[in-house]
Amino acid sequence: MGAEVSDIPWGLVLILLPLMGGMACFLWPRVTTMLGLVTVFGVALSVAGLGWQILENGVYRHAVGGWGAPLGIDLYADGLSLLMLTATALVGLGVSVYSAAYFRREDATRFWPLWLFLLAGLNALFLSADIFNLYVTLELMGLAAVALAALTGGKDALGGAMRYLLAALLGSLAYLLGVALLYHGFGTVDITLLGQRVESGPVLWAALGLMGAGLLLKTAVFPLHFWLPPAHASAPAPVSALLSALVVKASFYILLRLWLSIFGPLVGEEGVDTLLGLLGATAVLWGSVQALRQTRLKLLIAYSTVAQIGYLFLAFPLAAAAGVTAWHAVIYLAFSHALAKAAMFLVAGNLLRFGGHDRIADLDRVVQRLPLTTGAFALAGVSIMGLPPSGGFIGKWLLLEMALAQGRWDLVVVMILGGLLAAGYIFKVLGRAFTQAEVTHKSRAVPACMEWAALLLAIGAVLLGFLAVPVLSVVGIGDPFGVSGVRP
Amino acid sequence: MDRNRWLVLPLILALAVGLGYAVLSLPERTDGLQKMVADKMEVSGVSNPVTAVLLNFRGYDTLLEMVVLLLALLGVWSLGGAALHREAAPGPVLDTLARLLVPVLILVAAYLLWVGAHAPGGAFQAGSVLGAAGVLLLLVGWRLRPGLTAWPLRLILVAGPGAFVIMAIFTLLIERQLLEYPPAQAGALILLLETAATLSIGVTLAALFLGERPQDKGSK
Amino acid sequence: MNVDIYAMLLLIVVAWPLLLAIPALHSRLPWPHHLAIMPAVVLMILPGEASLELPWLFFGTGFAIDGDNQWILGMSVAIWLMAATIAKNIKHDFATPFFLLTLAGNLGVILAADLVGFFVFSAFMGYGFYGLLIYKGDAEVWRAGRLYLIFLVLADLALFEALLLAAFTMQNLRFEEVRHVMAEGSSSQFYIWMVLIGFAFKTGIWPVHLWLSAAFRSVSQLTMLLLGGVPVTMGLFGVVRWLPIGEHVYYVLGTAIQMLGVVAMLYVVLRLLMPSPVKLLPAWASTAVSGLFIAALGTGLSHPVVWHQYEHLIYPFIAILGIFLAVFGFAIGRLPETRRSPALVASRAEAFNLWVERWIGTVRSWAKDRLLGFQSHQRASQRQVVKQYQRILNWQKPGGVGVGWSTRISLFVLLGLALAWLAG
Amino acid sequence: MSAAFLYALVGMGLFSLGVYALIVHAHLLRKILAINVMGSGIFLVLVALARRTGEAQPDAVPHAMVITGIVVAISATALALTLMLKLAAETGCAELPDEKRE
Amino acid sequence: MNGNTWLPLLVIASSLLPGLIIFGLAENRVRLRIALNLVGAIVKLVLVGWMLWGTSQGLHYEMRLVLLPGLELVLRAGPLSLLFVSLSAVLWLVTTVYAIGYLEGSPYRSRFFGFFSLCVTATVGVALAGNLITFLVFYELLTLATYPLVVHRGTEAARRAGQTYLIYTVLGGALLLLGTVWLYTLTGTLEFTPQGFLSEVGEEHHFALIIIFVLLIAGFGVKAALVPLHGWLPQAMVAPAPVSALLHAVAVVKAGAFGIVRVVYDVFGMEFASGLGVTGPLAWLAAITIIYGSMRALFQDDLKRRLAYSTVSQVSYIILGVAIAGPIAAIGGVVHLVHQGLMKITLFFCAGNLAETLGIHKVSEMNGVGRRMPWTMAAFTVGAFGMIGAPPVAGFISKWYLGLGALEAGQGWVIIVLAGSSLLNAAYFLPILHRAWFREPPDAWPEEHDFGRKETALMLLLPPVVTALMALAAGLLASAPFSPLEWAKLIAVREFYQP
Repeated sequence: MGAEVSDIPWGLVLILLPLMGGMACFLWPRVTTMLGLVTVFGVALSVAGLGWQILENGVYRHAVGGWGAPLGIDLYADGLSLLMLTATALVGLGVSVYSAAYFRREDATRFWPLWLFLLAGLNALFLSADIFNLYVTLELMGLAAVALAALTGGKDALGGAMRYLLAALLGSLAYLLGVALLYHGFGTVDITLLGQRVESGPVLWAALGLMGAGLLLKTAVFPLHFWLPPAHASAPAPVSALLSALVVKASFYILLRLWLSIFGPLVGEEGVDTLLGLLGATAVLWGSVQALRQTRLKLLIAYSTVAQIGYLFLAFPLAAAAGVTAWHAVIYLAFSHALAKAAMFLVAGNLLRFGGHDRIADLDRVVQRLPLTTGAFALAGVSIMGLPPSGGFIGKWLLLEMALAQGRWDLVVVMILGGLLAAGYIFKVLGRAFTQAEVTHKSRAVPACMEWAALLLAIGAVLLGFLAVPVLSVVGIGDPFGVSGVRP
Repeated sequence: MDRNRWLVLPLILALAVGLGYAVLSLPERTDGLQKMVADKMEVSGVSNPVTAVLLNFRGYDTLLEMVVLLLALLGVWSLGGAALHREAAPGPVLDTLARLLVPVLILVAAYLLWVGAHAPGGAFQAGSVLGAAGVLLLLVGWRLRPGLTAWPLRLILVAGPGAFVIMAIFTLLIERQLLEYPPAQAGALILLLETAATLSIGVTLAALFLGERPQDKGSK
Repeated sequence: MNVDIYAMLLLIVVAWPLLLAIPALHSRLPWPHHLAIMPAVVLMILPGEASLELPWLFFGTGFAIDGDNQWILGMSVAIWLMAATIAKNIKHDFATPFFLLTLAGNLGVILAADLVGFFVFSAFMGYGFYGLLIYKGDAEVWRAGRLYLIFLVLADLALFEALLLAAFTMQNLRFEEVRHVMAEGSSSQFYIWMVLIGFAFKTGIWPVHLWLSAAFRSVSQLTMLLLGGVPVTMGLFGVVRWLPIGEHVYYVLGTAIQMLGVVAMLYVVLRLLMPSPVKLLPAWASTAVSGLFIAALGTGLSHPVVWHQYEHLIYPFIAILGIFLAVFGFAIGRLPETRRSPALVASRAEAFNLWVERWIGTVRSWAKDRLLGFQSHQRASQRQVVKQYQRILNWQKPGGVGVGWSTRISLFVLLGLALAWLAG
Repeated sequence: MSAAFLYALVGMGLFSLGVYALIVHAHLLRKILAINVMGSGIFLVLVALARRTGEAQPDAVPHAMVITGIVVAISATALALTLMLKLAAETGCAELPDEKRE
Repeated sequence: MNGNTWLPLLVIASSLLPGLIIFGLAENRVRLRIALNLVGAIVKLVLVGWMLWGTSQGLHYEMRLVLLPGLELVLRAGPLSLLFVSLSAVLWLVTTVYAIGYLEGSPYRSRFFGFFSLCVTATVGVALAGNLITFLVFYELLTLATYPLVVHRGTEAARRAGQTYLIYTVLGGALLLLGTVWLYTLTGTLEFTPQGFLSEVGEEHHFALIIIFVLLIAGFGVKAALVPLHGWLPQAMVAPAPVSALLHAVAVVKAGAFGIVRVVYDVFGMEFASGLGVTGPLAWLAAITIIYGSMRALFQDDLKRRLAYSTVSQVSYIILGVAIAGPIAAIGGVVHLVHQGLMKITLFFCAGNLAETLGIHKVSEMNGVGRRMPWTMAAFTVGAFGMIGAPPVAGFISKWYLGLGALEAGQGWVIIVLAGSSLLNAAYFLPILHRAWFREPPDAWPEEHDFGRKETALMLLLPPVVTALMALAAGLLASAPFSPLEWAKLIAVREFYQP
């Protein structure tokens, strides 16, 4: 039996199961919540199965249709993919449990199929090793995300979703043109093969420009972050959690993969990576300052996402000299941010449900009544601020260490300032938790599972701080950072 | 706005020039994957290379793409539709035209589907034609009978991606490889998939045109 | 065994009144004041010398009784017995703990075998005495008390410095050794000055006699008695114990101190020429006596030989002086109220006190002004900065509204171009 | 320069034109059309350059990609149009909220 | 010899677990909460006692948890750690008793005691930290755990004070993090080692090391309220009395001072730090703080604010002792860590009692209060004399060693600073005592609560009396075995004389 379990192609289950689940939800709307939950649990189990396989046998590769690259499409999972899949599964689980209580019947029938397709898109994206296939998954994910963002209806949500859709389309079209150029230039769309075949030249530069800009737009890097706050702030809370925690990370993942395997080794000295670092630094500062200025909680969290994404890009200028450690830091930051940010948006959802608004200045009436929720926000905040011993701390520690070792004082200052500003906006909210005020308006009860979902995700973000050694050793499977880890 | 236009123009020109430069720097002559496609044509089960790529070599893309289409419909439905169509009675010309064209279109679709195996054509083309027929019908005011809008409609919409997924699982169980058709049955299986896909695509396009979700019997 | 019990008695002499100082205890006992002195009386009656080492107390200290401090002990016991009798008659229950504290301190000072013990118990005595000094408070007494307290703190500081210096120079702080070692030490002059200043403050030696005269003007019989008997004698006793007299010739220093003593006596003579209130007589007496004593000390420092001739007389001298001053003070204190108002002196002392107070007040308000003014100025400038910053930020409104879509796509294109260009 | 490159250049031109239109037009329908023009440009590039095999048969893979791309574009356009209509119904104006200020 | 690896963790868990459970308790489960608190505090005391005994038997308690390759969380029980741990454990018990009495019937007690326990957990963690990163972890936890306590009252003033507190501490934390990481990039280790671990670092990095020193000291200096980083402390006085007591006597302020001790002794090493020339400026800074704090205290009418400025001044004694660079001064500094804790907590307890029983918050309202509450004021008097440095209270011992150490190190100016500070201390404490004991009490107190025959509730009265007695004992029995002074001597020996 054990042998059979290990033979199951878990990677494929990861894609097919949510697809089937989504279609099932579409066909049987009456039991949609149950179908959705079962599917998501199944996906989580499959990630565990895949993880086990990868730990046992190393890198997972599957030639779809038996053709193999370059003719066919390869699925590929190394430590990096596994980590992203794990993050997806964990956040997905939390959000799903939350959503089961959050959405009422009518909304549930709309939410679940879209979310399961989004999950399928994410899983497919993290498993793909083919840049055209990545485009398709990107669109799958993008359309699902837009539809989810528009779920609440109303002016704000629709406007936000529209903006999001246009940005997403612009980004993916730019990416697609880059794919076209790369294919016609080097005759393949498989990442590994491309990595072997590419050579520097106008085609590569143009492709980098197009794909880079497209993915940066989708990742919402400053100054291309404009679509993110309205979209994330006006979506329903679980959707915001998914968008901030996972969707943005997915396009970053593609960018990272492309950089590591295709572009990184070939581009000129200290050009692109400096630019990316600069964008990241600006994003950190700008996003944090904007977050600090917000008067509504969800916008604050959304701008915090802008800032936290900035951190991911600080690794690019450092990677040339520091190699693998820089990417470790990035991966760790992305992972812990996914958990923490999901928790934060869920918290915002709880507060919204309880108090009917998310104006920070009036939160004091709400926060005290939901201690678990407040605790979740605080714990998630610990990770966002990068305070020890959270996952965010490990990431920031690694980044800081490298920046100091390389004498990059500019980045050091940015990171420290970013942390301080983060503390500013986190405590802007938490400070309300202790003001004594009467509850003057009617409030709606918040189901326990909604509170616990947020809390568990936040605890996860903090616990990550203790798991750095195993997690980073898993990430190293398949040597995803080997190619451009150190510039020759 | 106008002021912006002049600022943007040089930027766009630079973009166009850059892209053009990149295109011109491509090699004059290259095979791409054509050789490889040609080599594998015998085992693909079809003789039209595009169909072979779409449904066999890169069938996984097509699977996801069917899902994208379904997803778009889901998105549109979840928005609740805009309901801007006026339910005016069509003129007699349109009515007659529709009566004449729809059967023709369905026939054309069937032909395209069949011919796709060895010549340009295939599920997408056929589906589009089918969709056009649906649009025409919708324009003349034809609606599904309420009894058909719930389960049956959904089943047809899901048929395309569903067939793909089932095929994927089936091949996985048989060949231990996703979407690896047994060479002998490849042609038949592909045709089966294409038929389901055509149906789904046609109906989905029509449904997208309609915009709103057809009223179920049960819900209001 | 016997010796041990005798040595333990040393500890009991000091610890017993301390224990009794707890209100819950002494309020339940009859004659608590007298009871507290009993062990000391016993110690007086039993002849012999003894010492007790207490290594766990502070940095290790001890008590000892020998021929020298027996004199002083005798005098103190006598004075305190008198005081106890007076105190029994006046009902001020909250003065009792202070009485007992001062008593314990006094006995501790006398019996202490080293500098640390002396210092510690003199603190007990000093602060306890403050309570006795002002327990029957009116504004005048408080002013005297305040002066006393200031001088006390200063005195303790000076002595602490001396103590540190001693401890730095030597391991063991026993009196007999201090005298030799400190005389040899390089910083002996500084040490001597510190000791002198410290005890001058404590004792009210001219020119820092202010608190003494202020205190004598206005207090009860009990205090009048103790004022003469306790602080002054203990100060003189301390000076003798602490100073390395008779070891070395400190000619300049000694002469200067001699002069000081002489001037003090002259000053008293001058004051007595002016119309002086009767009530202040004990104060002038003690100032004069301490002046004399200081002059003698100066002589001892400058001419050790002379000192050695009179050394054995010094303790009996202090003892007699103490008794005399106590009795004198007590007697004057019993004089009728009418003969007590010394208009001239009082107005002067008051003027001086007022001057001190006003000066402190001025400094205080100046500091307040400066500090607060500075702060408010700072706040205003901070606000300015914040405003400017907000203005800068306002180019994008929260929620992403403000900069058009077109600008953003342009940025997007620009970014793509930049990436491609940088890559090339 | 072969015909393939000519078409590809036209494709690139279309793409750039689409970007331009996306920037300068405020109306959402125009923006959606601009996106479609961009997509068409890309498809043109893909198909045109597939002709460089020099045989009778062009490269089939880009063709397949284009078909996939078209389906995706249709889906996205459908969603975008519905969104636009909903937004217009909600706000009375088929433009993005921030665009109206300019 | 190795002792039980888990013991340090258990010491931490003994307050963490009750804290977490208390968070979950309903507001009205008073008995259970009290039981949990007391059991936790007593268990911790027992465990610490066990550890003390074991260490004196030569056992070595250490626990490690790998955080990143080369970066470990280490809990270790060394002499310095034990000194601070014992202080925390003892004072926690006392403060818990006090807090139970103080907060009787007030709202949000679960939250209060939960964070209170967390606060102690963090303090014990700080004490047991075996390397800089562990220290940092618990130091930040302390920031987070204390914030809710500062703003506990929920008033506008409390919120503002909390904000100020956060701004200062978070900034400090950032500097600390920066310094730590930088140090790590230079040395590759952060393990606390007697006499430091920097001697291997090359000459070319010495300038960087100086900056790191400044960063670390600034980071810790915020909590230790070194001028000019002290601004948060007086404001934080809006917190309830047990919090102020704990904040000022043990947890926050001491954690900062303890951090500076660690940096100077176990990171840089005394010798190396003097070689860099950084201890001199540190000593000056401490001296300025001592004088400045006392000067400000002089002008405060609010009792707790006066005490707060007094803390600003007194904590720098510790830093001064460390910075003087001599074994005897080191003894003075380290022992003051304990002594100041005992004395200051007494003072704050008393201030709390006055406020709780009679509604007295200001010095000017304290006339004659000694007659109304003799026990409280007796304890207060002991504390105040300790602060002045008058014998026989513990403060005298600290001052003695500081002064002696300064003489030994040839830095006579320190004596002047000490003298000035004592003078100022006397100037702001003695008037209080005078008022309390000798002035006539007013006809009515601002807000009197009736406690029957007793002067106040027993739970409020016992803690200050106990701590005052401890402060007295620490002074009187300074040379007895296991006294704080003896421990401090042990630590100094380890720092200065071991090869």
